[in-house]
Amino acid sequence: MSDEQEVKRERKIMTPEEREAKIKAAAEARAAREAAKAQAGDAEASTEDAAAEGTAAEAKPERKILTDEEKEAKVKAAAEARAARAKAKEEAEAAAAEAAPKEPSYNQPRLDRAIEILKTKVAVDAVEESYINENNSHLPTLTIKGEHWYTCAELLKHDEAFQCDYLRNVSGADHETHMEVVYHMVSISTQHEYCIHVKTDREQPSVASVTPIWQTANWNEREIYDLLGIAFPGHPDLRRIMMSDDWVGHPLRKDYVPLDSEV
Amino acid sequence: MIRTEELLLNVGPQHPSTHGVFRIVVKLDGEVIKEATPVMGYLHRGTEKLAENLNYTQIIPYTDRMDYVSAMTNNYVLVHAVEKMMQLEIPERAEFLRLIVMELQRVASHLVWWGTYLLDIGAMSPFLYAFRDREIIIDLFNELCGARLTYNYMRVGGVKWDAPEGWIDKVREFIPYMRKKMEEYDRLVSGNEIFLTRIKGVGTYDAQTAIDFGLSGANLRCTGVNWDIRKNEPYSLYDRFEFDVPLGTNGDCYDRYFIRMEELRQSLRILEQAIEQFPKDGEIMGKVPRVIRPPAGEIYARIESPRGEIGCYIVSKGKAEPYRLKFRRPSFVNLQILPKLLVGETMTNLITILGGVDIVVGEVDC
Amino acid sequence: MKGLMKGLGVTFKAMTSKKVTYKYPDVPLALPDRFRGIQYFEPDKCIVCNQCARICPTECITLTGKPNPDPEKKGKVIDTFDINFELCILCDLCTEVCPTEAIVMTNNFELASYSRDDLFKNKEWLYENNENIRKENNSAMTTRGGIKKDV
Amino acid sequence: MGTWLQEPLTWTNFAIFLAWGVVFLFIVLGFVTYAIYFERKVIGWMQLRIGPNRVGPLGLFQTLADIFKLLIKEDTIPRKADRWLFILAPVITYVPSFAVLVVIPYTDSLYFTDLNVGLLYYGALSCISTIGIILAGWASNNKYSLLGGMRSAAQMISYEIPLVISVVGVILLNGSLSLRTIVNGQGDYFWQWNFLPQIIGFVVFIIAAVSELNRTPFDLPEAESELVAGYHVEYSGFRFAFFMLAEYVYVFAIASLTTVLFLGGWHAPFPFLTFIPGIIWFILKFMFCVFFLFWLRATMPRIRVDQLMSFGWKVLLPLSLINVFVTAIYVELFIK
Repeated sequence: MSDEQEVKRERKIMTPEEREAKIKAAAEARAAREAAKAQAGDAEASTEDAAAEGTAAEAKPERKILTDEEKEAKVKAAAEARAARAKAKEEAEAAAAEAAPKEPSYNQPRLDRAIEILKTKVAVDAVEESYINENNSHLPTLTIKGEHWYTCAELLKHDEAFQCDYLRNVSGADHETHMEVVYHMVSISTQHEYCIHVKTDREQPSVASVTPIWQTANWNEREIYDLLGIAFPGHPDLRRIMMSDDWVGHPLRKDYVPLDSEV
Repeated sequence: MIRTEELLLNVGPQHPSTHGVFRIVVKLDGEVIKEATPVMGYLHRGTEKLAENLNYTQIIPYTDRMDYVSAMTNNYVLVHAVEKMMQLEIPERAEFLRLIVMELQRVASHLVWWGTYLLDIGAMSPFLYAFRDREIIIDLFNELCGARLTYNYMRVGGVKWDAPEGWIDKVREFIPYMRKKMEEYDRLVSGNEIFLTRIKGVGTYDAQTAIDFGLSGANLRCTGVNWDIRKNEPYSLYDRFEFDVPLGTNGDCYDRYFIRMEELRQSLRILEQAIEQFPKDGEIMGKVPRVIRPPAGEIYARIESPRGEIGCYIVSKGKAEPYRLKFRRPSFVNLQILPKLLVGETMTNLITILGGVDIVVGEVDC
Repeated sequence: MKGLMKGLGVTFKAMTSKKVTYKYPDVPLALPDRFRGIQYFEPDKCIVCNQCARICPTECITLTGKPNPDPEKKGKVIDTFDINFELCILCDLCTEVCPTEAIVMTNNFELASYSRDDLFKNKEWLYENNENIRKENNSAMTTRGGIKKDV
Repeated sequence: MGTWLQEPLTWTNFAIFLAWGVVFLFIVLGFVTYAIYFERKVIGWMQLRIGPNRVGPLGLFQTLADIFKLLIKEDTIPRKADRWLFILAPVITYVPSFAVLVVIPYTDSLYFTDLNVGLLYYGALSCISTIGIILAGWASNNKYSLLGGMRSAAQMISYEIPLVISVVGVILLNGSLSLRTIVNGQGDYFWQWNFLPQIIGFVVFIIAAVSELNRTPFDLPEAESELVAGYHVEYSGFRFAFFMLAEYVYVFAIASLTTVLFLGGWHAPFPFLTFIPGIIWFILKFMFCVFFLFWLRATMPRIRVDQLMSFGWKVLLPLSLINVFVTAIYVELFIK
């Protein structure tokens, strides 16, 4: 119950102390940035009215021909500014961290329990890693080993503790080192959400199909197969869905080379 | 010897009732469908691939073209995901404007659905009646952001344009007008016996099936599952307004029809309240860094579009471009149930059911 | 039967009600000021900052600059500026980023032609497209850092 | 005119017949042209549009332009089609539609022939058009056409029967199949016309007639949102025009027949209005019937095939039989 309330208050974010700390940190950062800017401005004061920072600075080099010294000075100034900015940012972050030691998320117990259940009921090494995705409404996110995925999926749907009967979304991603299939599921009755990652290697990507468990996965898996080339053993009808059947390659892979150079 | 043969019929890709380039290969025995296989991809533009090379502002116009009947909600789901990722605060006035345009969009989208559904069923006039009233909304949008269909209105952190003078009043006037027109619609169609016999008991499924297939929107609620993201996981300002979520009981085309008609009314109700609470002044753009670079990580944001749950899954590596962007398109997911529904139905019901699922092919193929 | 009669009543009444048809080609459409039509481009204002070309989601703008012919003045002036209207989606992003309002939207939208080549518009053509120019160009984006609109 | 028919056939008479035929053909073509125009106008108004208005003043030449377009279009015959049947189908559809018009009396004196089995002749001939439609559906070698053709066959057979039986009541009351006699049997006041005493027959007749015409809400054979265009998917140019022509000539025929059978033909609704010529009354009633068809088309959704069938067999046929039964009892008890 308390979980749900907290979910609803998602929009409201910080406690007053936190906010104060943040504002202070931001102010400091701003001051530091200003100083850096002023320095940079000095360096090029002779040539520019320094009307606009940012945009203009990036775009302006084309506008005039600089002498070598000027150029050098400018580069140096820019570098300094960047350094100052980075430092300010670091400081701000440090200040924020100091002011408010990070509290564990309200979904942490749920995540722990989920890991516990999966470990006892499936396998000790079923869960590779886990974390709470705080930006995403504190979504419990688990990475599950490929070989245990199907049993875990069954458990996620049918187990009393999960009851995730509604599979929201299946997406695939090519992380260049490995491939990944991401499942977002929710339980209609308890409104508990989970995000499951399943990693697979890039050479022979394959993840057990969950179409027998959730029908939703059917076309989504076909789409992932089509666009990323991940095979789903156990899928009833694994064909291309978006591209034509004779298409070569899987467009969403990072190493895909488009046939038509125009595109 | 009398021998019967199955007839293989391609419905589409160019067919008046597939609402775009969408194909269903049906095996017919007489007029009864034995097997149906949807074939899609004719409108696949690779939005997700294109997005990997564009920065977030540039992707917004592309989202307009996914579900071109309700571009505002698509705009919103993308900016909402990015905002959530960057933990941005959005000025209240901007959020109100977004909510108003989204609800207007829902009305417009349902009107298109209503008109085209009746066109599928064979009545021509409702289509033109619906477009007359949708035109008013389109004109409102045109006045607000300068486009009639592909608005490109929302930005990460706010909206592009503030409401022009008198715009809010025009929306206010529109609400009672639309209510009156709804009565006219009901007189013209909702009581028509031919229409009712055609949709009653057609394309029925139960709640369990609907959840299993991941249906959303009116397609899920027609089975009685109370699931509306505006209520269950309030985003934007929906928790501030009173509105009901209409539910069905039988899960047939009849329920879907009346749920959508009721949703229209509820949208008007939300609009009414939103107009009343609309802040007199304020910023329409929050404090946003010049280049939008969400922190490394991933996010799945979802909202209730007129067709159901539209979601946006972003993997960011801290760059200005998304590393991977995937849209959960409600039309695509909802359509999965079609082959199951069509078995044993006649050709005529194919059109009724397909229309009742309410797809937009631009979104199916993305 | 009652429902059918009611429906007949509605259509019968509609016979005399106001018609919604636009007399379009005969009477030009009245469009709101913000309408996004074909861009108007003013070469004198352009500072060749290349932002429009970079923000364009469809990469339909190509431009080149040349050094300012007036040796007194710094910077570059525009040499060529082309918009390919086969690609342009009139999304308004180019006018949004332009720091000097050199490129702005107009209310003109008629682009149909018999040849695709005609859709490739150059600087001169865009400069001549100077009717119905959008008045209100300061959108929310003006509040973002760096870009000043009151030039 | 009837007197000519009794005379021996000489060349002069033949020329006169031919001239009348040609004149009448042009009248009917003129009707079709402007019926299409008015249909588009009326439906346009009902749909908040203004309808055709570009060709000629008020768009009056729109249909002429359309006909001209159809005439100059390429005549395509699909390679895999059954060539001869494909060519024959529009002819078979059109000829009966024109032939049924001979038995319809417009006024007491203006008619072509007064067959004593006029009504039967009408029913028999109008069935032949169905064969044309089925042939068109089959010969096109197109699956949509085939479905349209089959639907048409089923629909025509199921609705021809109630259509004919529903007028049996009228025949019983008048004791004649001759349309002229039927009109003359209806009284001078409008409540003496057949549509009130025969109200069940009238309603069944109207529904069955709309169905016979293949018009909304019974336009299943060409259901454009399901079968694209049904039986005439593959037809273009003038062959297509023939199907359209047949449809509108049947509109002419059915509207006339309704007027004659149920609305008192050329009779004025009250005796004191008889100073207005009968032909005017006929045209007014006729136009009302035509307008009603357009009005239906602007309002109704399409009915489904199985519902259409069960409606025809389970509702209309029993109703028309009951009507015959009741009328027979009435005639037996009160009139004889």
